[in-house]
Amino acid sequence: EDTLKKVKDSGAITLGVRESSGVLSYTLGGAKYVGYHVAICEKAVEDIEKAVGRKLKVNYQPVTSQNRIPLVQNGTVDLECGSTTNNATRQKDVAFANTTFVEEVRMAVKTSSGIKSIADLQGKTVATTTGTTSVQTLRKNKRAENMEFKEVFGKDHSDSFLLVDSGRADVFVMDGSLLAGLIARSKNPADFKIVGEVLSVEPIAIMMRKDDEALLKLVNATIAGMVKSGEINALYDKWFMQPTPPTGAKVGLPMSDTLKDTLKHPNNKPMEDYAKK
Amino acid sequence: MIDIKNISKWYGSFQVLTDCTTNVKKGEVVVVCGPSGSGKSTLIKTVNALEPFQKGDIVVDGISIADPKTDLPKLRSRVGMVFQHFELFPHLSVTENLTLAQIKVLKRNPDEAKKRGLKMLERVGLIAHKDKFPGQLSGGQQQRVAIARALSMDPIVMLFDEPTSALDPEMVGEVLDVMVQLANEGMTMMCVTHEMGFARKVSHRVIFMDQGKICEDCKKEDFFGDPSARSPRARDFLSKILQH
Amino acid sequence: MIDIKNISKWYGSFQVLTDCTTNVKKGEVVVVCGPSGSGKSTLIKTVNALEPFQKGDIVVDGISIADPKTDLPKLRSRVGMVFQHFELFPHLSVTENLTLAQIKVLKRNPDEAKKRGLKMLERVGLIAHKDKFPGQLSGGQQQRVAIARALSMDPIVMLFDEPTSALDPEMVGEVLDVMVQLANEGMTMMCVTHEMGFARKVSHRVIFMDQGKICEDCKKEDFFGDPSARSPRARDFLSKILQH
Amino acid sequence: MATWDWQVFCKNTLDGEVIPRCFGSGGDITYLDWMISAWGWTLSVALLALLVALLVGSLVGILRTLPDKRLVFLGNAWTEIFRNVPLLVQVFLWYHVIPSLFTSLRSVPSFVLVVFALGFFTSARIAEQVKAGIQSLPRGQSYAGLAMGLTLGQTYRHVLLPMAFRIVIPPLTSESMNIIKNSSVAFAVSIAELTMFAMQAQEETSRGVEVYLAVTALYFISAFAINRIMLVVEERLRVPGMAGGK
Amino acid sequence: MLNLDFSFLNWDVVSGFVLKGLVFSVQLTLIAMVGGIVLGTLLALMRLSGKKWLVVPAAFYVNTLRSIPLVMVILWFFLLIPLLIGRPMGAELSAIITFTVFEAAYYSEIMRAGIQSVPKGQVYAGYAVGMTYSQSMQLIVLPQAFRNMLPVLMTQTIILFQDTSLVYAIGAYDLLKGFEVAGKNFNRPVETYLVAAVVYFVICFSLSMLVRRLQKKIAIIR
Ligand SMILES: Nc1ncnc2c1ncn2[C@@H]1O[C@H](COP(=O)(O)OP(=O)(O)OP(=O)(O)O)[C@@H](O)[C@H]1O
Ligand SMILES: Nc1ncnc2c1ncn2[C@@H]1O[C@H](COP(=O)(O)OP(=O)(O)OP(=O)(O)O)[C@@H](O)[C@H]1O
Ligand SMILES: [Mg+2]
Ligand SMILES: [Mg+2]
Repeated sequence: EDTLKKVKDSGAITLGVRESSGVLSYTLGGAKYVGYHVAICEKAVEDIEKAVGRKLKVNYQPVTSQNRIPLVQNGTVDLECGSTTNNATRQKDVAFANTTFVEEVRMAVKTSSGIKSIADLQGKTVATTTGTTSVQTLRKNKRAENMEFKEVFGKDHSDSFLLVDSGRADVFVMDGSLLAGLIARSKNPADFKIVGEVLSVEPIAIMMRKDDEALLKLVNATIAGMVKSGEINALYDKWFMQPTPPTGAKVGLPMSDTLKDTLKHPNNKPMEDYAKK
Repeated sequence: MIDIKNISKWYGSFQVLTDCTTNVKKGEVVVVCGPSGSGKSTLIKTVNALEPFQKGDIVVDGISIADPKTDLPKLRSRVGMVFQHFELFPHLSVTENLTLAQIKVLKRNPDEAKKRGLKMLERVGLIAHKDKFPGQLSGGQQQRVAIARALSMDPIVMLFDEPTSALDPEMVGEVLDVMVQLANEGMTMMCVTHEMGFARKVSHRVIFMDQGKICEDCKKEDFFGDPSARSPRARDFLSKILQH
Repeated sequence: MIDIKNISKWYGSFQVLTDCTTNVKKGEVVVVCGPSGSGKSTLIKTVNALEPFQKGDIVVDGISIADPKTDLPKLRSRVGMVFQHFELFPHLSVTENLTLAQIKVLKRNPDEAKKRGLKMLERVGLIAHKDKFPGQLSGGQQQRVAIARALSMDPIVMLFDEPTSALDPEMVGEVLDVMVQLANEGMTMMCVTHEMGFARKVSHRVIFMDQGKICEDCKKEDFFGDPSARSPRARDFLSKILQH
Repeated sequence: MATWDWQVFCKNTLDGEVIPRCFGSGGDITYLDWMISAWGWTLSVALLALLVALLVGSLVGILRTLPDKRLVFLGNAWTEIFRNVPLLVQVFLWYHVIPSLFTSLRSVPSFVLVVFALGFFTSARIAEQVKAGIQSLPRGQSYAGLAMGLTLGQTYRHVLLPMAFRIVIPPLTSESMNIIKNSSVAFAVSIAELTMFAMQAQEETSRGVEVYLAVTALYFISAFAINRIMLVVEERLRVPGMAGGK
Repeated sequence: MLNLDFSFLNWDVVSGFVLKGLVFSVQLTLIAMVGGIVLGTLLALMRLSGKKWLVVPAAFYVNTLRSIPLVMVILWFFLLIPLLIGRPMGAELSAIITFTVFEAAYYSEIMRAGIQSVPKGQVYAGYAVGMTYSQSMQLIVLPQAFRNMLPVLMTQTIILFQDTSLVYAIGAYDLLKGFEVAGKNFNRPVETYLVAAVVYFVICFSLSMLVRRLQKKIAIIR
């Protein structure tokens, strides 16, 4: 699979983006897609243009958790710039660039609830979103901690958040950045907070077709360049610390130590390797 | 037995019956005829309150239909009615058709109802078909079952709305035979029909309707007597219907 | 004109027509009668190949229907047919009903077709209704339009399948009048009908069918003459149909 | 598609290890176990909702044929409201919006909620068919019932409805098959039915094709079974002497 | 209790998020309706042809598609068409093809009932004046079947319009998705769903009113 050649011949490249993946990748309406990961991909596209020696038309293809892998495999999407967790099973089907973000799965609770950690969950109702790895994480933790709590599954993240907001659930277990984004945009951000230990750590990376060494190398080089120039820190600051469109809400999630470490030592290790640490 | 007093009826702004007055005495056979759309069916349906009317009153066996306190289902159960398209209940066997209302309305016990029903079925000559369904019978047979169904309720009067006009010509006879027999036994009957032979043979009076009005209401002998004594509309109608 | 030779037809294992043979000469009017289900409609539909048959042959104006090379649509366009339920096209106006087949089948140009159609409509006395839809006409009027539709194709023969049996009695006359007029003008006609008055007045021959067989096929005079010369079935049928 | 990997169904949902007999034991469950229980949820939601839909739909359908104008209006309003808003939106409103207006509804289990939401949605369509079925009967039938002295209620019960229901069995079959398929909205309110299983299992195992194929097959089997059952019902209820089929 | 805040729903948001979805939903509905009715009519004619080699495939097609949830069909087409034609296809195009093919199965059942509702005598009458099979179908039977079935066809189209929301499965962007995305990105799901319910109701209800009006106009006078 030679994506560079394909891109050169067609004069266009397709980025897979998400409608609503926190500040990693989301839409402003119309055909406008923005976010931390989208920005990194756009940077990579600039480098690809240099490599193939022509201007490229950039298409944005919204993807969902269900279709992103098939879309990458069948060639609809060249670079997936959503919020895909790099794990071992997926590595059998697709390739991942070096990790550019590290999700820490945590819990969002109502400030008034008094819940501080996993240990407080006995007898509570825990919400998470269908079709995410958090469901599995939760299942494993439940088994490990030998606890009894009720699980409810939202159709999507805003549904799950609504479950907590309306009192149907006590906590929402999900990727920290998504939780932070949801809280920031809610009507009363002060009513919610993110608490508890990190339930699992998930490396998030740009996804592309397998066995395309040239493209993988190019994208990794782009990332390395951004780390080196400090551009990546600026990007992080822009999306996670400053007001973001469309509402101007501030996510307010400082860079985690794991991410700092990962950027310092670029790698595309799957999630399983993080868990072992 | 039936006293129709100045009935008027409208569908929206369209007047279907205009000030109709007539009566049927006990034991009398009255034939109603007239062109299509003249209101014959509507008139006969008002007699057992299947069609409401806006003005006038009908008194059946001493009970006023217009009176809101009248128990209409009970009144209807005492008036037998036979329809142009038979209207047997297709999902019920012949026997069930005959017993349903006896059991549900007259509260007869099923055995009694069945006995009565089968007796009537025998009378119309169809006892052999008691376990069939209506769809398995010919039109003439269905209409005879319908008559038996009405009779099994022991009606004090029978209403017929063109009972033979949906039948194949060769089946008309078998139904008319049953009706003639009924008339001869002294049943009070009001029949909408175009069968002038039947009217000639058994009726006592003939009513001719046109455009919602009763134009003629006279003895059979007069109706079929001197044509010049009839209204032009009735003459025209009779000539058309007897022409071929 | 029409030569029916030993036709047999089955629906599955049920034989509807058994070895039927007869003919209709140019200018002849033949009436077909018989009890319901005897195969009259089936027989008349085989004549313009609306019903296929398994044995025998029919030759219409020298063309064999059984011959697989025969252009059936073309043959049918030369044979007019009138149905019991009129079968006007309800979504088309009267004029469109009259012109559709002329334009699509005979490839006449629309003006010519309209002229011809309206002429026929005038003939059946309905020119005033040319822009109405079938649903806005009475049954008798619809049937007359249906006759005009068939005539506007300039047929060499007309087939009628119980043209009056779905009509209110007062409308039967107007349709029969048109048919009588046609017969008097010398049109070749084959009519399934129970109107014995019509048969008496204009037919040349009467065919009586029972259970898929042609039981009687004789001159009108003979058919309505001495009853004792008729088969018992025909006698029985005639008595039933003429009884009331 | 790369290669098939049907072993995914034998994997433990906790650690992803393949369990030899494909069925988990001692609290461990495999994806196969999970899928079978999901199928059970799908069928429970669908069948209960069908029950609700048939009851409510028949009632509303009957209302719409009654002489009383107010009842007809009520029936029409019900039908229009429930059939003109997408099911998913209705489910969301039942789950999230209505309980915040009527707090007592908050304790209603989501299973019950989705059964009613799906039932009401389908009832609008069934009402439409029941109404059409009743109206397709000749007017003479109700006249005949009334003329024999049956009350309006008895006429419906013994004369009109038995025939009307026979007439509407074919469209009801379609609706019953639809309800199986539409039951997939239950995932939106946290019912672990087939669609939720499919979304979750493909996320966890990355074997989307196998998972979706299996789930599609189960939906197909369920809908097909309903179809067969309804055909048997239709056959059983067929009235001798009436035209078959339609 | 319900603390609603519709302030975020300004014209920019509507035009940015919702309008695009509306356009696609309408586009998809119209194309799938026309294509589905045409294809469905062909399938219905096949099933009624009485020729086994036409009946069996048509019946198989219709019964299979009617037994599978639309969302699964959407997914399968999206995954399988690229394998068949050897190149990827956009979600929108894939959705349009899928809906046309899928709805054809439903429209075909409606048209089949419609064709059967035309009395057999009408076909005979067509033949009797010399029309061929295709002429009598085109000029006599189908126009009547179509008019008789118009209300049911339109009800199915309203269902189709609502079902366009299932294209979420392949990432296409329809009306409901427009509302959902706006709801998510402003974290106002309750408000957006309420507005969505109203918008859908208004569209579908006016559509059914329109159909009733239209029906009166073109219904066959009986
Ligand atoms: N439900 C209705 N709404 C409006 N008009 C009606 C209704 N039922 C009957 N009519 C009209 O009332 C008039 C009388 O109808 P009715 O059925 O009583 O006539 P009829 O004399 O029995 O005719 P036929 O011989 O055709 O049975 C007709 O003009 C008919 O069109
Ligand atoms: N499509 C069919 N399949 C099976 N049997 C049929 C079919 N059409 C007609 N028949 C049978 O063929 C026989 C002859 O029918 P046909 O319609 O020709 O009778 P008919 O003499 O015209 O009767 P009627 O006076 O009732 O019109 C009847 O017994 C009928 O039941
Ligand atoms: Mg009448
Ligand atoms: Mg016949």
